[in-house]
Amino acid sequence: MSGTRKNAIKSIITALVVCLVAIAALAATTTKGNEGKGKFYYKQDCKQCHVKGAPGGELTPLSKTQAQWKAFFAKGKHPGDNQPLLKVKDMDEEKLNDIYTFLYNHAVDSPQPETCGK
Amino acid sequence: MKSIEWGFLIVSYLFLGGLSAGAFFASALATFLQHNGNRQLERIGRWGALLAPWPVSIGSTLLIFDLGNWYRFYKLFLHFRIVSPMSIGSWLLVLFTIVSLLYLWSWLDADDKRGLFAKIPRRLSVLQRYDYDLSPWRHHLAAIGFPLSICVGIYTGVLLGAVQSRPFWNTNLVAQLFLFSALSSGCAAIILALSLSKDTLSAEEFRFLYTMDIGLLVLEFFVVMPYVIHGELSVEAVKLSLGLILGGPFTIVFWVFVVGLGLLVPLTMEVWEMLPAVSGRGAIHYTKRMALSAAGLVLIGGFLLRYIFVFAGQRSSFP
Amino acid sequence: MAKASKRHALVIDSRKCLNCKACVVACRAENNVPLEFSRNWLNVELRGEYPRLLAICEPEQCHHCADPACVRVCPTGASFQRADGIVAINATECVGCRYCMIACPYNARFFRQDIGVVEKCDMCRKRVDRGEVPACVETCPSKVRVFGDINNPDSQVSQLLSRRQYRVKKPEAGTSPQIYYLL
Amino acid sequence: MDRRKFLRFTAGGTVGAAAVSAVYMAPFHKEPQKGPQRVEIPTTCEMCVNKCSVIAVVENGIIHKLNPNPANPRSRSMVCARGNAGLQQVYDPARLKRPLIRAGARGEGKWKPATWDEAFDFAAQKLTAIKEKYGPQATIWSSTESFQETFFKSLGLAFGSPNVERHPTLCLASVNLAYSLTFGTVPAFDLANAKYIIMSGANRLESFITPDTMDLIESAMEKKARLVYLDPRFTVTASKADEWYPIKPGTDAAFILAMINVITAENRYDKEFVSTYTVGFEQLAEYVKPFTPEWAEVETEIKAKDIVRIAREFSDAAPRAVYYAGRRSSWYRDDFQMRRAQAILNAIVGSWDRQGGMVPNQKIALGEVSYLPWDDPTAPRIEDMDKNFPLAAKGDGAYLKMRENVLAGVPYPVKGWMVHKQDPMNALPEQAKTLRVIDQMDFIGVIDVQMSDTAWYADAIFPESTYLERQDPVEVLSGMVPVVVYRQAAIKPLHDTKTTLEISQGLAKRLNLSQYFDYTIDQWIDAEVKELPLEAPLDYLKKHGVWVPPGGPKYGSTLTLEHRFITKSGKIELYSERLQEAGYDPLPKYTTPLQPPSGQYRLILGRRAYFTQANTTNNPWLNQFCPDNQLWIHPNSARDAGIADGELVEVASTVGAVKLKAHVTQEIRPDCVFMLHGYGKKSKWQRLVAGKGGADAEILETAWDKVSGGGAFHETFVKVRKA
Repeated sequence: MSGTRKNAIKSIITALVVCLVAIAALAATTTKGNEGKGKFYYKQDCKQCHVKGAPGGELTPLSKTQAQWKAFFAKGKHPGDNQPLLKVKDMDEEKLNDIYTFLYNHAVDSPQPETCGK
Repeated sequence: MKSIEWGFLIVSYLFLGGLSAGAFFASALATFLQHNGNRQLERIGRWGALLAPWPVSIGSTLLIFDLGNWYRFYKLFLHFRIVSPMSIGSWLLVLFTIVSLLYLWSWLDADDKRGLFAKIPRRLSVLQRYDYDLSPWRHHLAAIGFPLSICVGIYTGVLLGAVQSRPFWNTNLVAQLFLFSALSSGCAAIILALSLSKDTLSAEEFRFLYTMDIGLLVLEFFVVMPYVIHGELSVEAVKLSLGLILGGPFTIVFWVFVVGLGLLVPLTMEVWEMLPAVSGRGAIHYTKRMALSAAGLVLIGGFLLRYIFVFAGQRSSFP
Repeated sequence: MAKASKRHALVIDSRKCLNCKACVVACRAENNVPLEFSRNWLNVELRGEYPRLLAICEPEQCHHCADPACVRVCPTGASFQRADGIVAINATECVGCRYCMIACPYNARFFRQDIGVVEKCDMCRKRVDRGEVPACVETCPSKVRVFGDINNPDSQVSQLLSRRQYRVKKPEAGTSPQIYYLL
Repeated sequence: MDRRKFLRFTAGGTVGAAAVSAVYMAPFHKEPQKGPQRVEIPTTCEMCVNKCSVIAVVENGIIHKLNPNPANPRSRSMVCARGNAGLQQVYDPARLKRPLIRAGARGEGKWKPATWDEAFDFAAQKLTAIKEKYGPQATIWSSTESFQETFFKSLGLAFGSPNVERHPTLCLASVNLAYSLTFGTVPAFDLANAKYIIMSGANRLESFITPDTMDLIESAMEKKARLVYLDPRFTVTASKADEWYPIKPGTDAAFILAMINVITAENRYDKEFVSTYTVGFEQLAEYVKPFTPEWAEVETEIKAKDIVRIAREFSDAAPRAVYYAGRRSSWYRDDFQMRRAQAILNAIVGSWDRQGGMVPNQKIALGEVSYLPWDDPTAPRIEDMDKNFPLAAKGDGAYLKMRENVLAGVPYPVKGWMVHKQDPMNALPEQAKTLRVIDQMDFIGVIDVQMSDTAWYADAIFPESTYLERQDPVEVLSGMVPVVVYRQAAIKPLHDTKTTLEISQGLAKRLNLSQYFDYTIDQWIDAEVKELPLEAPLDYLKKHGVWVPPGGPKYGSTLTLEHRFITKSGKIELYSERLQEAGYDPLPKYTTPLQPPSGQYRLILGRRAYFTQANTTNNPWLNQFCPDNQLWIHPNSARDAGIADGELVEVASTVGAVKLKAHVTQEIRPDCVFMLHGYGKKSKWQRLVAGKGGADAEILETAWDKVSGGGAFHETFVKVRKA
């Protein structure tokens, strides 16, 4: 009987994990964040390591395609040191999602047409 | 930006200036012809002298008020520009006016002057001391004024003729035309005056004035004709400008009123009156009415001539 | 002050004129020209029949003649010609007789009732004395007008006149105008 | 009006006195005792959207003249008629001089002068009421392109409205979208070096004086570039062109497709370029087969042999050959298709990123003040871009669809309208509808320098300082040669006016949005310029008015295998999957335009560079060139309609009628009529054009381009009869 319980707990945990992952992934992939805020947080928390010559190397929305940004945030880790993006400064899910939205919407293959003026 | 800048003030001024010149011219001529006590033409000399100063003075005043800044007219006499007809003209006018005034003074006899001075209020009695008698100088003044009068007469034409950008004007004939017209209008003025005076023209006066006026009108006619004919044979611009009086807006005024009523009609009238004197048979057909109308027509013609030249001229230009 | 050796002139390439009126407004501003007048203007002409049409637009202003009739006839010397060829008016000397307007073959002058004097293009002499070019020349988008010293063989105007055919307007008026229209 | 005279009325102090004497003493011509104290201030023009650099010459505190600033390689040493007339905007006695609050009925023209506090409080209270009753989305924020537009937009967004409506859909939305979808960007056209230039109605020598105008006249006249011009009107551009074709209106796409047909059929396209940098050529080649020159001749009324010749000459001249995009492209219901066809034609001959061809714009990165971002609006845009115009620029909105939905009240009611330097009354067709929108508003606030027709119907008016009286954020003019331009005040404000930032902050304070505007104009500018590679950037700009980065035009930066175009495929998209996915035609679709029924004419619009849209027709220095607008009509049409030149005629469409004088001229197709924009104003303060001539806005019918949402202003047929 203990075995069955263990299994049950195991399965529940796996289920939970799966759910969490799914939720995280969902959070990461949905584009309904706040673009404006995303730009703000990006400049606040990401930029100084991600300009020309800085350790992170230059990184702008145009650095990747929408698919690449999607994958990047789904993975949720800095390449190389594998530091989770959520660990950067006072990052949280919402901020991260805003940043993702900003980068995704302005990706190199984003359908944002040019307009006249700012 | 083309506009008519010179209007009736200028027309009148040109006319009046010429009138004075003509009056003086006739008067001076009459004076010269006086010798050894012969006084047959004295009235012409006197009347001419009396008339001469006033039209030109009025004309000059009009001229001043035609200026954009009338109060700056004095600047005209701060400069003398030999190349500017107007500059020469303004000096000429001043000289002529002064001489003609002195000349007039020289014609006043004692009682005329007494009458004048009597009118002066006592306060200004100081003026009495200017009661000089210039009559001895009469001939000299006439001699000085004579060329001046011719200059004034011709100047009014030169003023326009010297403008090369207005083909309608730009020929020496305009100067001559204006001169003859001026002198004849002066002549006509005197005829008018004498005819209106209580005892009308004497035979000598008539002979003198009519000979002169007929001569001038004939000359005038023989300037108008070449002006038109030569113009028609001239360059495009002149031809075009003549269009203004040949089938243009000024045609009727020019041919009917200037050439016709202002020149040929009075000419024939005067010739007709004169005829007996020429043939030496019979008495001259002088009638007051005739003289008045002939003279009047000459004056009107003279005025309209200037009207046409001032207005048509400004309209004409190179195509 | 300009040197005696200088001879300012305008060379105009009307083909490039867009009838955009920049020169007219620039002049109005620079010289405070009242709305009812203009020191420079554009002669516009349309020829032909749809669809075969030809439009001609040609800027004009005072031609700053080498032998200016306006200067000659001026009784007070208010109209004068500078050593560098610019024909201008000294407003304080002008009595407003308008003889110059009558003498100008190009009708380039106008009479200002309000101040009783005659005015016209003076090639922005104040600017020229500062070493600038006239306002109409400077402002032109297609650079229709070229301003310079025709006595200087290296100047752009001399270059143009030596390379291109040109005409002047109403030479028969005998004032030897100094606006050269390239053909 | 004469500035000196102006000062007799307004300015005071010694300056005024000096100037006044200039007038009163004029008859005596006392020359100024000493030369006036003279300063030159480099700044930036705002008479149109072109941002030319000018130098304000200020004498004794009065702006004497605006000279060109040759330091700017874009505007060079050029100031157009408008630029020169800028003075009149400043010294216009009928300017907006203090805040106004409506006293009478809307449009009655009764105003109560107010203090800024009163005006702000009044507006804030109205807007708050609307927000509480209907939500923030119940407000429209109409802005137009200007250096301070960003502050106004921020206010609208911070307020929580999704409906910031910008001008492009009244202007060039279809061009922008077409080129963006093809090249991932909207390029510049290297007219200075082009050898063969084709223009469809882009009247660059008449309607708008820009660097392109200068380059075009230079290449056409001096460098002998060939200019082929298509336009139903004989414009100035037509008069300078080597070939002018009065093409049948709305058939330009047929002409272009036929050119592509010839070029592909005769293998005249740039094979190497096409294979390396583009996708979808095969589909294109297949697609254009039916569009033969003979077919196009019927559509366009341009002879097939001419089309063939032009296509050949064009491809021979490539890459120094361009089909010029043009500026205002709000013409037809399928305008986008024609612009796409142009882009594709230019692409297949390889006129991309090469001298004399199209060249991607260089940009200059500016810094930004970091301000607190606001929450996204909870409601969608009223015109629901995702549904109606999925590919269009979302931030711009789609003006005409917006107006339809506002009138219909779907998906939600709109009760407030804030307008920044826009004049929807004239900018939008079918003025009657705009008036209905105005009627249903609880509040209308307008920021402007003059009493526009829209201001005339407003409840509160916030007078903006003119461009010569204020300091603006710096702007980057991206282009082949990008520059940074700066606008500084030439004089202090003459009247009780404010800048748009001050106005936005004033309103924000009362709307409890101050936290989003906690910066000054100086901080803003400092942040912008600090990234420029200059010692003291701002001092430099104050001194020169413009900064030009070293190194002129660059060609070929995108012609590398690594380069990825900002498109779905990463290449130049002749065939666009993105369009297909969005349910549009992946290749430009041609639709034969409707023709006016007999007795009617197609109303076509155009601009004259004295006038910026409807804005400067009341400027006395410009108005004198065209005191009233007239109806251009061909002599034959005039005969049919029984109209003589100069006669007053009534021009009627299905939505309205206007009266104006007829201008019978050879310069237009017999099936078209034309009138200038910006006349027949309602605003009595627009003295020179109030009720003078006719307002095209009153008779234009509402129509828009399906893809870009841009207005279609050449789709109206009108009846013309003697009035």
